[in-house]
Amino acid sequence: MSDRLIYLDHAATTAVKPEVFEAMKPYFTELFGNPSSIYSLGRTAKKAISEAREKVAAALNADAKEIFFTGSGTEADNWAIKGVAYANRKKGKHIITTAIEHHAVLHTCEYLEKEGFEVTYLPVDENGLICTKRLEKAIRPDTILITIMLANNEIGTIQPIEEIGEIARQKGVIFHTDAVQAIGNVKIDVKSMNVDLLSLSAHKFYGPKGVGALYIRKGINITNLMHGGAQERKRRASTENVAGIVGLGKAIEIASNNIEQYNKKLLALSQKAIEEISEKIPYIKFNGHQKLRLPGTVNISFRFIEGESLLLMLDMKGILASSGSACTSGSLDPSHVLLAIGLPHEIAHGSLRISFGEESTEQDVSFLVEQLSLIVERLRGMSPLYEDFVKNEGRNLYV
Amino acid sequence: MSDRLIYLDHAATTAVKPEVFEAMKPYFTELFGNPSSIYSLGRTAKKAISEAREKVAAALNADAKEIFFTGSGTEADNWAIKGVAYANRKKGKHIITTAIEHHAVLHTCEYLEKEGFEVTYLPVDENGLICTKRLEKAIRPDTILITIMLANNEIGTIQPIEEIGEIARQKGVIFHTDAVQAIGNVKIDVKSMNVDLLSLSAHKFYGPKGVGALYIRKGINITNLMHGGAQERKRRASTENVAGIVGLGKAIEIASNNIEQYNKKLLALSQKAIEEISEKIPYIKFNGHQKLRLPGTVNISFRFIEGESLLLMLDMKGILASSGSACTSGSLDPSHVLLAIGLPHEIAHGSLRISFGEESTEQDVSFLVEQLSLIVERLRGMSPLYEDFVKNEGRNLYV
Amino acid sequence: MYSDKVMDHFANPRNVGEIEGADGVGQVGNAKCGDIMKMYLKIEDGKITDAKFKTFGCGAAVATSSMATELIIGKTVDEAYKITNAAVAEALDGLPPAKMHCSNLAEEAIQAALEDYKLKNGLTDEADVCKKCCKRCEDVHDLIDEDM
Amino acid sequence: MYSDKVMDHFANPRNVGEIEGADGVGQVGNAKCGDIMKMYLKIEDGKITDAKFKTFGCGAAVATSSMATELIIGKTVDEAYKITNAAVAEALDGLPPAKMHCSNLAEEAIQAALEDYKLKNGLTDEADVCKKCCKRCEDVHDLIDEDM
Ligand SMILES: Cc1ncc(COP(=O)(O)O)c(C=O)c1O
Ligand SMILES: Cc1ncc(COP(=O)(O)O)c(C=O)c1O
Repeated sequence: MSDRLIYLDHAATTAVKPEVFEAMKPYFTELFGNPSSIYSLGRTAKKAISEAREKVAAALNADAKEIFFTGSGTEADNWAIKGVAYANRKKGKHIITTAIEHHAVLHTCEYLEKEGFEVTYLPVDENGLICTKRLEKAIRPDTILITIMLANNEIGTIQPIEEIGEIARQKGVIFHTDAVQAIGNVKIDVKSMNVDLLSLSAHKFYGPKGVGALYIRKGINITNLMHGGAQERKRRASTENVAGIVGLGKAIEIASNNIEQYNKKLLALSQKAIEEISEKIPYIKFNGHQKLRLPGTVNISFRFIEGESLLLMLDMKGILASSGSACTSGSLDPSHVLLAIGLPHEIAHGSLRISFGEESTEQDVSFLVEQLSLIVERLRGMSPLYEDFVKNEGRNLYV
Repeated sequence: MSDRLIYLDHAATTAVKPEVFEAMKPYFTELFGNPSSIYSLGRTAKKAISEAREKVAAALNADAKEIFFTGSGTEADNWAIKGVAYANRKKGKHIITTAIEHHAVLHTCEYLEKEGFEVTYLPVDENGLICTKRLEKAIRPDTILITIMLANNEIGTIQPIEEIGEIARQKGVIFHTDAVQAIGNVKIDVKSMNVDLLSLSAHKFYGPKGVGALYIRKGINITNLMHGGAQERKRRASTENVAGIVGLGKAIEIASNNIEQYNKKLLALSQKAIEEISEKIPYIKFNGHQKLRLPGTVNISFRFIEGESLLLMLDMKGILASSGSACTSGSLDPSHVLLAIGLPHEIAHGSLRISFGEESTEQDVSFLVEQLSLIVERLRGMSPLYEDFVKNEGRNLYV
Repeated sequence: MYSDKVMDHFANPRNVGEIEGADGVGQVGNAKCGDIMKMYLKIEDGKITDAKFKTFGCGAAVATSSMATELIIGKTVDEAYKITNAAVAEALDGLPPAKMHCSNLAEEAIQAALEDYKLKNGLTDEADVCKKCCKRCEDVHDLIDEDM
Repeated sequence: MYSDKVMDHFANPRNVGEIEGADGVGQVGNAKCGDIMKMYLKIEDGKITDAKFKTFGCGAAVATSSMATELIIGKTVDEAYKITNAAVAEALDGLPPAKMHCSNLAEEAIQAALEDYKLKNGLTDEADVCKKCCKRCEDVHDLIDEDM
């Protein structure tokens, strides 16, 4: 057993970096002023927010006036989608998204369907990519919004965002992208990507939980989600989470300065993991696009076993990862993403997502592969499905 | 000049207490797990949230299953009002509120008016109290929600919540109260107060900014505001702000344990301030109810001078307070609350809110009064209104 | 989320395996739902002398399987029939609300194996064989996420 | 939010007060809007030899009043007429966007005092007297909260 935790779930959340925490610290007990207050203590807080806004803008190649802080990535997604839908409903009621969006997008779209909007859920291919031709065809005269995620949180597949943005721009449709998983991992440029709105969440790139941001391109017509005080240029009411916003700013700054190196590091670890797992463990399938993929995310289906059991056994060895099994998704079905790329239920249940980060090492990969092969073997030994498979060897049970 | 800052703006926000910060600290860099993760690190975070929830429930005399964490007091207000409105719109489209609510409530109601709801804004008397008879009369067969704040943030007036709750209950109308200013200052019991929904925000009682909670009585019909993941029993999506929630829990626990003593302390300071200011400064008016009032909030109008100037001069002496002047409210008009209690614009512009807290002392009061009388005198010396007044002595310019 | 006892039975499941020439074999659940439990019984003179299982499923599914085998070994067929899902869950010091269906699975697996035994021994008609197993997926719905 | 220069003129305003027997007096703004500026001018041979003000208003209103008096003392009436709000704001190293209207007020107060001087000296008709002052309240609207 390892003497430390091997955290391989960076796509779920990340630890706040010490430098980020240091930057946040003064804003809890000392520089605690309300940014709306006109006295010194308030102005200090306001200035801290402005600086964080500049940092986010720099990371996205946006203008600071186009950045609005929110209470989470989910809030940014809800705001973007509902805000554009309600502001533009006189123009049309049609929204286009994909089948593999995060629930923050999917459930928001489903809610809007109940409110009278129509939503097209684009399918994806076995690698998780949408077809841009299909997107073009799906656009109707009454289409008011296209919302397609930049990188998928389960399988890591990266969509052709620039092309999508180009299509949207040509057709005069507003384009939102959920970049919650992408920020910090891949370079973002809202201008070259033709993006109108973009969501992000600090806790995915070593910032704190409970703070996100929405980029809203100047001129985009969007109603408010949060009504109240005049904060965020009257676009998002609530006394600002100053410490959180400062943390977000610091975290995105560090991430941007370091992104190429970080990307390379993660890719090397993923490659090593993929190679060694392929070598050691039979009856598996790697999910997600081979190349157009987040560098640190590896999603694997292990036939004959169930994901939660796998996670628990890894946890007992100090390895923390995540799964698309129903048991861990808080829903009845296994991951909608894995189903959307065409996996049968029973295979989707046996999926594992490992996502590398900052402190991951090659040793971690070796230890993971070693433990994983033992655990998979053990669970298969207990599996009635594996028993059947061995008895009927050669017959594929799942097709 | 004082050698330290005298913070008299606790109604705007409070510093995170050291004990609260200590409680939060581990959840940034060490215990950073995502509460939805099934491994140890995730379960630790989930447990921390459960414990915080228990603390909030205990403070309100509610059940833990009735507490839902949000990203702010504003979000709690938006959720309560929009959530009840949308969930019950088939029953009716009428909402009752007051003219002196916080903007988080008022602007939400105004938004709903645009969406086809009808809103009655109950007036208040010169002390800021609504008339319960008038409330009863305002209730229509299609009234679906009454939302009336517990304590006002500017003048501190406390409404007869139990009676309002009783009326609402009898008429079968859902009752929400914005208790953002009340929590930590006065004792709350959602059961004896007949409250169905209650909003709170941590940063008003020495917790962190950017985290709040909504109490939703079991059985209340309310739609979600934030769609997405399965967090908060599928009622409020977003990766939880674990550190913030832990801070909220710790802060409300401390506040509840200490509430009577704290209340008494604040009241003594307010009384002293009121007496000494009355004695030393002429042409003033205290706003808000004399007795039914938050213990630590004192709101004063100084004739002939403008609030922002007053605040800036206090700030130069190290005294931090707040004003209802248009210049500081981010809007064109002076405080809607001061106008609602009948103050003419010119008097409302010259208002000052001081709000005492934890670290306030009698010395602070003495220093405040001393500086205040000098500053008011100085500003009046520069005021053309005062010049006119003196020249026309005896004629009241404002009635 | 799991009790220590659940984790113990998950980490060190008792009676995993197959029984060659078992007197009763029952399999419930389906791969689509994410859990399958297969129960092998050795029955002598109306008494369960051995039980083994194989399970594809979550931690609770494995633990309840393990506990179920422990509970029935040494019991008569009639006693074993009376073992409820609640009894299995209780023996494990409880299960999270969202996982209660897994104890259902254990009860069903025992009964399926017992039915198989009866059928093989002419003690029942095929018609009687338990057919509950397919509804389980939906049963879960209401319970999920009640433990926050 | 305010520049050091604004804060200096606010904390130590120049030329506060009244001028007994002033040659021109102008008052603009109104109490309802939250600011009033009253300007007293001493004018000799078409040249402003002294200026004093009284202001009811925010920090920017006080600072612009103070700066305005400094700018016009020593100027001729014609030169003083040409002093724009932008010039006052610039002399203060800028004002927050939401406060630009306060420099309007200064320009208007100067002009009102100059009109009064002209009127008293038969250099103009009453009809010409500046009547801008009442619209100010609404002018502010678009600018507020642009500085975040
Ligand atoms: C792609 C994606 N979108 C949205 C979210 C929601 O972000 P948050 O949990 O911060 O609200 C997440 C992560 O949880 C995500 O991975
Ligand atoms: C009465 C009242 N309601 C709501 C709010 C909004 O709370 P928050 O700023 O935390 O969103 C506040 C304070 O800002 C308040 O005083």
